Amino acid sequence: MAVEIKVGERVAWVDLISQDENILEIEVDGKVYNVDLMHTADGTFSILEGGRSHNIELVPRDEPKKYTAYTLYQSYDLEVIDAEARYLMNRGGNGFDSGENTISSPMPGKVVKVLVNEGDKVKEGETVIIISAMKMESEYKAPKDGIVKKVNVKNDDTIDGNQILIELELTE
Amino acid sequence: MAVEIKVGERVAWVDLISQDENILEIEVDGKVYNVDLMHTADGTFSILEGGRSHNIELVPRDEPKKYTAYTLYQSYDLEVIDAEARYLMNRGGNGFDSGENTISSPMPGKVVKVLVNEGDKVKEGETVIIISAMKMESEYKAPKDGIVKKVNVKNDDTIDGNQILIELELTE
Amino acid sequence: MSKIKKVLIANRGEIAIRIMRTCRELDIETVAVYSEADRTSLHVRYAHEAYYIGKAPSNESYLVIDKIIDAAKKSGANAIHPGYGFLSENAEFAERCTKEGIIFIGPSPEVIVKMGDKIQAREAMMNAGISVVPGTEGKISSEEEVFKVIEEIGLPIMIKASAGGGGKGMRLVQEADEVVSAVRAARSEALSSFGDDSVYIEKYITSPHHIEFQILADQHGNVVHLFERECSIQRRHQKMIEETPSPLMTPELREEMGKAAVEAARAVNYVGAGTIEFLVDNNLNYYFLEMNTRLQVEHPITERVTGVDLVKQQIRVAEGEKLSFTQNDLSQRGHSIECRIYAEDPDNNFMPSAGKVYKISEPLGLGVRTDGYVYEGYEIPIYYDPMISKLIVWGKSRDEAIRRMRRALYEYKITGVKTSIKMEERVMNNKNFIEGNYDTHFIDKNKEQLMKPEIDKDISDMAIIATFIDYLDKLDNSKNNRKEFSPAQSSWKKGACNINRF
Amino acid sequence: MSKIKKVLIANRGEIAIRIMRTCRELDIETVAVYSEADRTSLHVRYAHEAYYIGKAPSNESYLVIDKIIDAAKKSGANAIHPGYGFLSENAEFAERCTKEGIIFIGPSPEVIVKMGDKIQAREAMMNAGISVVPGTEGKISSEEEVFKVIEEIGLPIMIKASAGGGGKGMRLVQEADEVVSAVRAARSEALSSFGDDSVYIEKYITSPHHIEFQILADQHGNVVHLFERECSIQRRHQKMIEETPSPLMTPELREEMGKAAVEAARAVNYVGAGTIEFLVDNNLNYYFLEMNTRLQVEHPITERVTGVDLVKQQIRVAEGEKLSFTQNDLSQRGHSIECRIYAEDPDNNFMPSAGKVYKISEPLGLGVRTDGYVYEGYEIPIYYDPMISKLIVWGKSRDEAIRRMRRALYEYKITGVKTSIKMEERVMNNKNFIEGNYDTHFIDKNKEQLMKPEIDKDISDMAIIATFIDYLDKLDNSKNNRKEFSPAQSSWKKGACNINRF
Repeated sequence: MAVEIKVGERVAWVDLISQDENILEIEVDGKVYNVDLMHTADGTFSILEGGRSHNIELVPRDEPKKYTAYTLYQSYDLEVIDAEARYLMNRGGNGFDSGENTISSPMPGKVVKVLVNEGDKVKEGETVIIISAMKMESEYKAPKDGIVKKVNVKNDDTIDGNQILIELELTE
Repeated sequence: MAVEIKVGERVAWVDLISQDENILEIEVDGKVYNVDLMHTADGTFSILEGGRSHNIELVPRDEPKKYTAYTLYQSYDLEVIDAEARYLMNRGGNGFDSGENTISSPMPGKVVKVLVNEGDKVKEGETVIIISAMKMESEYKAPKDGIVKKVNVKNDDTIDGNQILIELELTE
Repeated sequence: MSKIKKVLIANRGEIAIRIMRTCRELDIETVAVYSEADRTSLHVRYAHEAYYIGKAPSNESYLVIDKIIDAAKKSGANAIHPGYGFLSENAEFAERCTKEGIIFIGPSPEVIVKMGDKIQAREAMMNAGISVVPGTEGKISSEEEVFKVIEEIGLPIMIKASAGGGGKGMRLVQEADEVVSAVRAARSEALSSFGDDSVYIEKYITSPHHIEFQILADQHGNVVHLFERECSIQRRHQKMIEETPSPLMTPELREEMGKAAVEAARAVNYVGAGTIEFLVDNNLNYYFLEMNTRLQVEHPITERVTGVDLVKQQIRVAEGEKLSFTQNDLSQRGHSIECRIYAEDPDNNFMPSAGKVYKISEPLGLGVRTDGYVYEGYEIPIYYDPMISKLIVWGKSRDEAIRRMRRALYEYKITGVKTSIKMEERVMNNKNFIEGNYDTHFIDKNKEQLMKPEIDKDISDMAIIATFIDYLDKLDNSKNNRKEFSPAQSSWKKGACNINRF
Repeated sequence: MSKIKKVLIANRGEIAIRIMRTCRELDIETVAVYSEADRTSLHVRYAHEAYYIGKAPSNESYLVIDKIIDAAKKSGANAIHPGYGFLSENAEFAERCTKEGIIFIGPSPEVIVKMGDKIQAREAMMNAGISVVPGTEGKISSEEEVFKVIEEIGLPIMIKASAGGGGKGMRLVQEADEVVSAVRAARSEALSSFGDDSVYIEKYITSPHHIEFQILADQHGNVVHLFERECSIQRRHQKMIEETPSPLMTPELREEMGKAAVEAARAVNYVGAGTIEFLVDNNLNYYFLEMNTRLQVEHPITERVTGVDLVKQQIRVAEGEKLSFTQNDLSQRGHSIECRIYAEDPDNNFMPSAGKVYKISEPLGLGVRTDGYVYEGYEIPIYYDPMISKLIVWGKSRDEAIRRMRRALYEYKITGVKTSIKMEERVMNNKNFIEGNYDTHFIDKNKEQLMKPEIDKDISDMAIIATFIDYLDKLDNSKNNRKEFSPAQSSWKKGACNINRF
């Protein structure tokens, strides 16, 4: 069964050609690999390919079919795009936030100061809220010109990661 | 619900009196403990009792209701004796090996040499089989006088842990 | 002389565990305190005793003097070690300990007050004949004063908050017409950050090196220094990588600065472990910057080259013992480097990255030490510092130490959160760093090479294969109609449910 | 001089990883070989490349010269490091490497042959003027000869196999009437163990200390020693705990024995890292015992006090480089102790304990090094040595090192298999050990104190509580009718199914 897998900007086409226990023949973007792949008890994929020893640790991200892969040299964000994922994407935006009309924090923290009120006009790049996490304050700015539609938090609120803090109505 | 728990030669009577989230009131052999008990993400029981900080790691053994508990100072073998266990014990020997008429190896290894044949008379303390594991040879001896009833392995066999190697018929 | 028998550590994280380790070696019992966010933290589990002291925010727990004193009394601890941060440089806390008959492992409240105020500290050093960065001798009271100073010392200058720290209330002035707005901005930031709008002026050193000297002083007037630490690799005005000896140092300068550091400590009757921070310019002029009246984060590199356990010395000094060695007994052997491991994203402006730690592989073997506190499955709290570990290596030479650090960073894996590990590996491969050619602007100046490299196609193919197999495996698990791969090891451990089948 | 670019490590376990660590620091690529039992072993994962060489038993894999040479050729490795054990003292292997144009990181085949035969080695040392344990100068050919020797050197004597090692083919004779049966028994055991029934006789030293000297020699005739290691704490004739400096040693004796060790190496034109083992009696008489022509298990304690990376030196010497230091450049700083962590049960006659490792907590922090290879969930194979890790500590003094070892052993937890950790902690608390008052009979003589202590009632109550809660939790899980405890951390990690609910 072939699927596409996205790594950064690249979308690779992958297929399993054959399998004999832990010896796999796999095609990636037309290149055929013969790999000896074991998932060790401490959760690492040990892959031997042409004698080379690779260690890859996969950490699932919050959304299904999304992973971060840690090799010993670098980390990669990967996403499996199968029929289901393509269907959802084609339906358009459903559950996928464009990010242009909301301000959210990527990590849990605390609201230091909300700088705008509902109904305020804001300019692209204007700081609308200050969030503190791990002893560091970060300023969050409006992504585009617009009007503040909703403010979901107030000063000193504790917030979760990826929570929508402020919603905008964009002005063209 | 009260049960008995065996630690070495001691059999302790245990009961849960009350619980408020991770704060427990537990009675052990008539002594009442108020403990703050958390099972941390790396699998350790962290118990705070009267300010003292205890760390206990429970490793389940092969048989159900049997554990080895590792504290930072020592390890203990424990066994829960509940109604079911008592019932099985009272039925007598069922599934419980007295150990007196069998020879088994506590760990995996390889048979170096079987020194007896079926029908042979053996004396208590006589070496009947030699097992090798981790570069070391161990001699296993007859626990009592008897006649060899069955030899389940032959030279060079690979054996599992707790496998019965030789069975005896004891002579009174 | 009062023997210390039980120590309360008024701190958390790696430094709490670091201190407890030495206490265990000295057969001293340890008492942990913990906030609501830290019930399952490792320092609670490592200690002999542990007491709850309040809600997660530090001003409701680790900064509340009453609660800490209460815990000390409840446990019968006869000494308190403050670690670094939190109450470690709080004179009121030190005073309170003394009043309650508890030994405070640190200097006297008077010294903490004096060295905590930058202007007072500057004056004390000038009186002791130690050079300070040219500038105003006290806080400035008018803009005219600023222009007068500029006439004397020239531009650029730095405006600094008197009560400041951590880069707050600081403004760089390159041109004369920026003075007025810069002073106002610095004052207002100082007021809101520290409740005090006093500012002063220093000459701005264009290519500054941050070099500090470790000091040890007993209650009997003996003071030694344990050589320097080079701390110029910084991001966001916070240290990131430290090493000793400093590649900038000469034996003559070391002796001179070491003597100055000892003089500085003597000038304020210092007792305990402390650090004199200097700025050094490219012409090897050095200026007193500030004194830290506590243990430093980076103390392990000094321990490694001198062989002295600094926490042990702090305890012995607090008990009233004399130092067991003189300056002549001390020497630096080999080279030591520390990389601070932060839970943050170096490729996104060093933004902190809290969350759950998935898996840790510690670097081990020859010449490697780690001081950390997080464990697998641990949720890093958002309330405290993002530093989760320190990696310290030693080598016979600087070259060997850099190679060893590279190897250790290669072995060090912490997944689940973003960390500074890979970026620090790039520092160890940076030509300027390898040549010892760097100042506090290193990260800015070498931005390009320190950024995340391009994706390697062959390795990413392997990541794609692993992802694909995990995906197929989960798919089949839910369909339950495909022959399983034979497991390498049985599946009692991680993900006993379904992720461990290959 | 031929630069080493890629090294095949003809070994497994901790020593393979130890060697690879230094190779990484030197930018040398590493090649692992593995048997069927080792596909998921850490040395396979640590290496740049890995090749399969056969079934699990070592005589079908790690001992098969052809397969290892094949892997070296396939990978293009231009050098082989044999580690210790397996083929490390196999002259045929060393010779074959040379023939195939692969650098063997070790001495010449001739030296391996000479020092591998105890009688030849003894003769070589006597010719070099180094004292050996009094006894026969070669193998004995008749019982009369034995009685003649006894007349000269007195009883007790030890009968030893010429090809022996590991305690096999050895018999102690205390009384004259035991001679005949002892010689026969030793001969027959020697024949079945080594295929050679030659035996020889040595005087038996009643309170012997096993002290060895580390040697380094280059290809240009430079030889240095790196001081002694005290290895008298043994069980089943195998070392368990080593330290340096030896508590028995005096500066004069050190100098004398060091010189003898260098002479011994010179006498056989030794090249590389090697070890001269001596027996020392209570009167500080020392006798040559044997020479090991390879890296020793306990080499890290020497690395720690001298600051020299011995594997790096082996590689540089094999490349043809001159030693970069002389005897005068070397010194011992502080004190280092190693505890070998065996998967075995010290309370049951040190019976090996294979099986699955459940969880590992590594000791970390100041002055601690571990060299191990097992990881959580790893199934320790039954085919190889039960040593799973080495814990090495350093302290400024012997007292500090012992205290640190105690602390590190306290922190070290390996569950799922039985280990020697707790027993070694008891050694660190043993009065005789602390006083440095021990010989090779230490474990026998101190049996009582080293045995598992009585169960502590208060702590065992806590173990009972944990067990009880786990039992209740599982019970309720199966009944599914009880309110869950609030989890400390969510349950994605260990035992995601049901064991992680508290």
